[in-house]
Amino acid sequence: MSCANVMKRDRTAVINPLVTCQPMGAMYAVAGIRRGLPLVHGSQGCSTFVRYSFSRHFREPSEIAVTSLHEDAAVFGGRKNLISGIGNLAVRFKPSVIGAISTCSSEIIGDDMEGFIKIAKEELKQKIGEEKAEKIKIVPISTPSFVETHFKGYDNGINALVNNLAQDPEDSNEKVNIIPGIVNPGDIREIKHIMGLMGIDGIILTDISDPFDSPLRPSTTETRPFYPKGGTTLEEIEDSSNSLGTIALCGYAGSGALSLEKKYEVPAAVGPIPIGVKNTDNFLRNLKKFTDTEIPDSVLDERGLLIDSMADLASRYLFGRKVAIFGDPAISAGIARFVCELGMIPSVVCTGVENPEFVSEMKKVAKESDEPVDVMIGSDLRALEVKLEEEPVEMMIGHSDGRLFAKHLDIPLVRVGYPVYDRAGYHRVPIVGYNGSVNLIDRITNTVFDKYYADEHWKLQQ
Amino acid sequence: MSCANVMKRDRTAVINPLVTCQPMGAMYAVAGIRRGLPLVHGSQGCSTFVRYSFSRHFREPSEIAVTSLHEDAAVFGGRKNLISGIGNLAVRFKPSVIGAISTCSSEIIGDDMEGFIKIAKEELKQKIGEEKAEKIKIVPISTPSFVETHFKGYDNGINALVNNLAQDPEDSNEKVNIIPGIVNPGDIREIKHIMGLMGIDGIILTDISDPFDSPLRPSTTETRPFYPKGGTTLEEIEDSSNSLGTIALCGYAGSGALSLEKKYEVPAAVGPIPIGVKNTDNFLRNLKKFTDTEIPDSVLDERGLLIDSMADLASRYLFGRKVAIFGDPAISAGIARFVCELGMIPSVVCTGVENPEFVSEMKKVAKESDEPVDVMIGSDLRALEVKLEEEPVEMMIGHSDGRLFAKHLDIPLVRVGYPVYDRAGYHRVPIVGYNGSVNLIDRITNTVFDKYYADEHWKLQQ
Amino acid sequence: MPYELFEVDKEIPERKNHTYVKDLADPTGEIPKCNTKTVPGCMTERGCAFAGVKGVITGAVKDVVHVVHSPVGCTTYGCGSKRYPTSPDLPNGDKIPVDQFNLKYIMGTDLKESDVVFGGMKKLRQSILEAAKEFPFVTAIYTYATCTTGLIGDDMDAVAKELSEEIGKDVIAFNAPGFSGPTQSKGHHVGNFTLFNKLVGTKEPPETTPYDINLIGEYNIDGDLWVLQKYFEEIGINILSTFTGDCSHDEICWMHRAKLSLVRCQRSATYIADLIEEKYNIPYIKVDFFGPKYCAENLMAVAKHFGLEENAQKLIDREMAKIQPKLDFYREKLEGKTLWVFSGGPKNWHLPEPLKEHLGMETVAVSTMFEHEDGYEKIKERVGEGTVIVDDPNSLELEEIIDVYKPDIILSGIKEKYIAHKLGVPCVLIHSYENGPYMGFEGFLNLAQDIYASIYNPVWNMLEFEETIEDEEETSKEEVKGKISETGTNVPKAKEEEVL
Amino acid sequence: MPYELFEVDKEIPERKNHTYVKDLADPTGEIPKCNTKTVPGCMTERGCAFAGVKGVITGAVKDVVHVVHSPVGCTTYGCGSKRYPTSPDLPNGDKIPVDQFNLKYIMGTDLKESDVVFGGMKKLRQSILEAAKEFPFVTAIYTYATCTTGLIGDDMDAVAKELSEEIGKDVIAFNAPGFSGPTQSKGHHVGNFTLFNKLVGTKEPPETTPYDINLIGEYNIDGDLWVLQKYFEEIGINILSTFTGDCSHDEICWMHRAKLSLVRCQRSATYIADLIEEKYNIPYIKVDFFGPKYCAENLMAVAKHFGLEENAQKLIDREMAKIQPKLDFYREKLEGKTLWVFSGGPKNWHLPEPLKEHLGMETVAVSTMFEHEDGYEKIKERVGEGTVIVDDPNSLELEEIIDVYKPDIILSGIKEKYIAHKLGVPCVLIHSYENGPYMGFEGFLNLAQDIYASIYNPVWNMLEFEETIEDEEETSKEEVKGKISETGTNVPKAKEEEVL
Repeated sequence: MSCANVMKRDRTAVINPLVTCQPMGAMYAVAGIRRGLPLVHGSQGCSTFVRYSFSRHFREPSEIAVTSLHEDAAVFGGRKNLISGIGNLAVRFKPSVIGAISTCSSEIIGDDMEGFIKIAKEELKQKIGEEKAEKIKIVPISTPSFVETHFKGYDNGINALVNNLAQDPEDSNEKVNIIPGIVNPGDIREIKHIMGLMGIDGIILTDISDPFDSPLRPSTTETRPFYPKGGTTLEEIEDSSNSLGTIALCGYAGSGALSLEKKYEVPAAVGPIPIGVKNTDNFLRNLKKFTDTEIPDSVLDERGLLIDSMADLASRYLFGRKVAIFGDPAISAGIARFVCELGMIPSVVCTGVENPEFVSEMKKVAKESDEPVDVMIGSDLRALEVKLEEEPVEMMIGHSDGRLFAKHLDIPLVRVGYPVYDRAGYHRVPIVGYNGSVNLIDRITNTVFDKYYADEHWKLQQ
Repeated sequence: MSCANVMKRDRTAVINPLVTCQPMGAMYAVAGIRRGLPLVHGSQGCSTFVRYSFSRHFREPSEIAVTSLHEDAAVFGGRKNLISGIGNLAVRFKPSVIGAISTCSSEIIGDDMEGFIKIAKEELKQKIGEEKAEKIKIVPISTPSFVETHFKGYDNGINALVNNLAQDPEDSNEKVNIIPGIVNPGDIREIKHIMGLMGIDGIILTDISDPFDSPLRPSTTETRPFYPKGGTTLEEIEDSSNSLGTIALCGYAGSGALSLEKKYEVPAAVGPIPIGVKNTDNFLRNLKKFTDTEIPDSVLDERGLLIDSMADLASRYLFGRKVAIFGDPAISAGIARFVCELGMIPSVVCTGVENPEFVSEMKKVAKESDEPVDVMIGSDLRALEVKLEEEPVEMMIGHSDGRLFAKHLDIPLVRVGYPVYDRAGYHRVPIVGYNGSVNLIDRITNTVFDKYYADEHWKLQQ
Repeated sequence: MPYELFEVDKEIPERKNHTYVKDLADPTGEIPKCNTKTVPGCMTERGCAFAGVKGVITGAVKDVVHVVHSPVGCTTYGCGSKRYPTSPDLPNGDKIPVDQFNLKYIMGTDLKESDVVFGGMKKLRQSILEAAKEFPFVTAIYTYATCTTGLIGDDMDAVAKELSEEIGKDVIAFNAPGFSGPTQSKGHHVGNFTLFNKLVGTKEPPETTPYDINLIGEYNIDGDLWVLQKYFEEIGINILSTFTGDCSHDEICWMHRAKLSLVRCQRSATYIADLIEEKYNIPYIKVDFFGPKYCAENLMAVAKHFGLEENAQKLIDREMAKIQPKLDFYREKLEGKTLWVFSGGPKNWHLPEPLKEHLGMETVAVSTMFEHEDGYEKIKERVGEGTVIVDDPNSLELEEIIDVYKPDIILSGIKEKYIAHKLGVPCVLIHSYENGPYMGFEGFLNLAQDIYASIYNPVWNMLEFEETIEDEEETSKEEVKGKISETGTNVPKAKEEEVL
Repeated sequence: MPYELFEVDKEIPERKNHTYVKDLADPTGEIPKCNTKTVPGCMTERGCAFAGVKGVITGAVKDVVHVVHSPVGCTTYGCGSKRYPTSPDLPNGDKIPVDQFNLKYIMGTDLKESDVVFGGMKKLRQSILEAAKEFPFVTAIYTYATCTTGLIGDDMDAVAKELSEEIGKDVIAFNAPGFSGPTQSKGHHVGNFTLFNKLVGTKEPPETTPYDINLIGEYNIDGDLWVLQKYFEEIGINILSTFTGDCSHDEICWMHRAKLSLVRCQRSATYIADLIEEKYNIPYIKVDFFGPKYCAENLMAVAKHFGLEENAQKLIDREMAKIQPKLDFYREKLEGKTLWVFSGGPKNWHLPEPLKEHLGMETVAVSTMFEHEDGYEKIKERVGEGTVIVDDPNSLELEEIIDVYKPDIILSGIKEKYIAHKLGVPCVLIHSYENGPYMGFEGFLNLAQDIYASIYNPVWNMLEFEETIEDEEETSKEEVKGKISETGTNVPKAKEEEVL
């Protein structure tokens, strides 16, 4: 048993941030809706940078609209931009949901988004008739860029969707809501796979798995406008108030779950993300609690395959190796716990956020570690680099933005999470659930093989 | 369109073989039976080397019995050893099937395996009663080590099982038999996944997927004797004569399929292994032909994800790169065709066998290649090394036995097939089907990234 | 009727003026409306002014650290994602101690709510001081306004001026908040003027030659600059300063000492050439090195200026001979294929002619994110009859252009690439390239190779599952027969027959 | 009742004599029956004689090429899968041009049906010639009989002799076909005698010293030899020849020039020490370097032979001091843990005492694949009362031993490792090690570390899904409270509180 040394960045400036600003998270949330469109109320960079970032990570199109604020809006407000933006988008794209997402500009200008949206709705009714207009939901999402990070933006996005769209409860739908957090398509599919084996229907709030990983099949591709396959339907979000419970996989993404609990008595469970054995066990217990479903052998056999891999690989190749983990707080904490389960030491866990859920998760993890854990909060990649120059580790686990740091430090980088743009297919391979944890142990072990056994290759002969 | 230059090894001696002898293939075949036990009629090395080889590849136990032939048997024959071996094994292990596998020794000594087995069966009846004895099937498998290779041994094994165990046909079972060949657990699972999406039940002849990748769950593990989970049941093999058709995935493993066709009019389709788009399309057409089942959207969407990956990755990172492929003839030919589909050039394809199916498959592949393909048959790793020293390629694709050659040549090695013992989890990740092909393109592309973009990392920023 | 309204634009008829179909009979003035604000709610491909200055102009400078005065997002997005490689060499012979320093680090003031309320000047000051401390080897510090700081009105110039003195290094503020101007082009403009006003003429080069040039508007995308540099060196021309590919801060300071300026990207950097000509009487010529023909012509034009035609001719002849066989191969493969160029600006007029001239490809559509009138004039000149010219196309128009003009390939950016793929059309990245460099003689081969690999990617013939095919086995056996070499290269005939 | 029949063996009662439970009251002669043939149909863990000679004895020689006279299988399986690393250095100062040559290549005659019928001599001859041509830098060529060639009766010695002269290098035939003898031990025997008869005394070393030893039966598994070599060098003892770890062919030829032989693995290599003593009057001592105590005692014994006790004592004191803190740590973790050693042979008696002495571990079961009577006597001496000693246990017995003796860990081979895991018991590879070397002072720490890591692998506490657990959140919050450091090392208290 060991302790967590919590340390904050000791600089004013951020150098190579591990986070971005709120709007990105809200765009991510809205992108998971079937025919859902994010409309960023801000400058063009606010949509373009994010589209660019999504596209290079997923290698997929990412359709995000913007109200194109300019100097005139800075002076006179963005009312005209938002109202005409909504109108144009609604009429030309016929979406199910428009998520109107604020930015630093629109928040500073002080635009009354809710008021503007009402007007836009009225105008829309005039233009296309009440019935059609009613079908297009417009949800305001407040995501001031200068408050917290994109994780909060995601949380705000999901919360706004649930608060604006969930209907008054009717009969139970016997489903469980899942709020995935900013995870990958493969992760969401793995969660659905587990629920499928348990015979539980889920409502994913929201489901980017198909929209951000969709087949190339021109014969079935929806065009004019292009919409990717899949995503959570509006009806599902409306129905989320009738579910047996809500599980938010990531500690930072619980607001929607808590809203459903408070407003509609849908019980909530928030985090930890099911990475590794104990966290996935915990996830299953939550599913069981909400649905009163026994854990089937098929799931326990998948668990047994993970256990088998850990028995075969961990003590021999991984035990005692020091790891630095960085990036997403939920994923980092989950991986930190998993590496403890592997007998490794999460010497440094570094994230750009300061939220208390993360700190408390990391304290729990530290207790399970054999050696002290340095928990860097509100931190950045440069701080991590300086730290690792002084106290090297044998492996870094995090996203692609750490690649040049890992290269400089000559520490191998196991890529996980978002963004990973310098490798192929990572968005498709889950790291959650028992199967995802097997993938993770393989990725970690193979990195050790590649880096540390190259010269003593005979040690791998058996 | 290009041509295949077929070239044989120009040495008498073999240097670092790409194959092993027949018995290993038969052991592999028998290991895929639920409570099936291989009994090698030979020296202890004949079982021990193979157990060692299986264990280091799968990181799993591998239970193979041996009759322990020694000098006395060389002089007086192995009759006593085989009969008592069968007896001990049957009584102590209560197997469903014993596959009695010959070796060079027992073949040279001239043991009458079929005759001995009859006697052993009689003795067994005496010992445990007729009813119990009848439940234990004993199948003689002739696998002289000095004829062909382990691929033939696998083919002989499956053929012997089918010929000895399949019952006279009754009503159709509406199933499709699959003979996987020497592929990995992940590959068989992917085949079952595809058939599951199509709603087709399969009989896998035989199914090593669970036996060689089984959960660590002491509470459910069968002990005294230990048997791994899963495997094809005896009843399924008996029922294989009632199936709608048999697909042998690998060109070298068609004898069992042809026997079922000849004896019981179960139509057969042999190869090519479903790696890449066209070969998997072909596999689906075979399934469709046998079952009259439409290909569902779920499968076509998985196809679309493969197509999407190919569109996104191939022309930019892979096009025109030269590859050397070695190892299993079916897998090598399948991968060769796939790399052509990726716009790469399978400059050299090298295998230890000389079977005509492989040569004819490679001629077809060569036609689809932009440049000439050197097809090395009856060859070995040393010949490949010499070839690649003269005409380098950018990537090698094959199993772990090539690792030191790849290292010497400074050519990155993409590991596939059997054996892979210097990386973790490779037995679990499929390379067949559309999903397996996605894994393969990821593995290939990430190897290119790692090797060829390290110094120009900015090219991967988007 | 040179202007057309896309079907998808019937609800936003103002888009009609942005869409012009080239008609040889038209007067020159007829071009798409451009450099105006995007219709709100469009999926525009445009970025913001901050992206224009940091992403395009200053991000290529190798020895400065950038402090973005913003909430965390702009800093994150501002991190070196353009493909601007740099060498570590500085004009004074030193080396930067960090590999690709310009791509690796970014700093930001990480503004929070209280800063928005009380102002961010203190944080900016502190952050710049930290920048100087963290990276003591940098030559200068550049700092950037963003939407937030533009709106709260921080006086960045004052801070920059004060700290320049305190630190003893240039601290330069760039005032191009994201909302300024209709496109990133505004950022180019601000970048040019700021660098000129603050730097040019403030330092002297270690040495000069009679053959010194400024290479302006060349950012070394994927190594483009290094291709040109090699040519100029061979011809005998010395690049005194680049603006700004692989350049050092000091090079910009002594641009006034060149004998001639060349302007490569004429959209983003003619401004500074004009300013230098005006103030220092240094003439400039506009150059184009895309495609062998333009490359040869323009090298010759520059050489002529210095009386070095003979050297240039030698180089051109050699390089042309070197690339010709491959060029012939690609031409054979690509003749008659149609394309759509959707670039930031100038590549719309750089590319159609060489692709026609050398590869026989037909440009059926061109479009830009941020071109101005002068650029569209050039574009119009260089495309053929019937080519559609679209200013700032949005996603729906993109789909319609594909449907109507059916290009065999699209040259565009990453935001467009994957939707093109989904519609079954290959796409080559033209802002940052696939496998560049694309400039110069060998660069054009790279472009041709990428276009060839994309169009001939076998995947396009396998897009859909075919329920039935002709008996593959039979067909192939027949066809193969003639193709198989009768004897393998290394195998005696007897042996081979044994196997077949 | 020192002999016990396992429950799983009731159908093969002949196994009773192979299973002995140590009883201090027993006479010494009471040991398990051993070195006899395995009951057919058992899942024995034993290998064959070919594995014994090539896999154990000759595969470690660094500068010879091996030609296996067999169908393809034995050649494939014979390829360097033992962990016998080698350095490239040869006694004459040359270097082998291939990294780990002994692990990389294997050759075989690839016998086919017609060879079985007509004999394989021609192929053998041709293959050896090809070996000489393919690897011209090797010092010698070793060739091996296998079941097939043993049965068809090829006269390999004749071929070897003929080709030795033709090639001008030693060609040595090893006649240990797989079926010969009950275990791989037969192969060790053949290897010893063949190498002695054919090589020892045939060459002279470049130089000799008064401190020359043969280190016999040390194969450099995972670098074991290199650990010992360092010790001997420091003490002032010169290893003239090793048999056969990281050794060159020539070293074996001049083993007769040593002043003393040490026998490390006394199962596989005492034969040659005896032969050398007999013929050349070179005494030998049996040595044991597993565990600090044995290592110290045996280093001292060897040093004493040469009058170098002082050097040895210095080394021992230093090394013991170096490892003590870690040893204490592991002892604290491992005291009282029980183990089962299932080795090829000697590790059954090498390991129990040091594991008891230094780590406080209890050996509850030992077993070997191929030990002989002399070995079992030593084993019996060194294990405690009640320890079960099993000769050649098979898979079912393995399960029963786990059930009955409940070891906390098993030290065995890869064939046993994964079944142990399936039954929930950790297992450390002891033939080839996990993370060796295991010999000597620091090697014992490696072994302790691997045992520790295996027993304390957190996975063993998570084997089964728990339907309910105590409220994890609550518990942990409580527990954590006291553990969290009140102030992070790098952060002022105020800052941290802000976050909590």
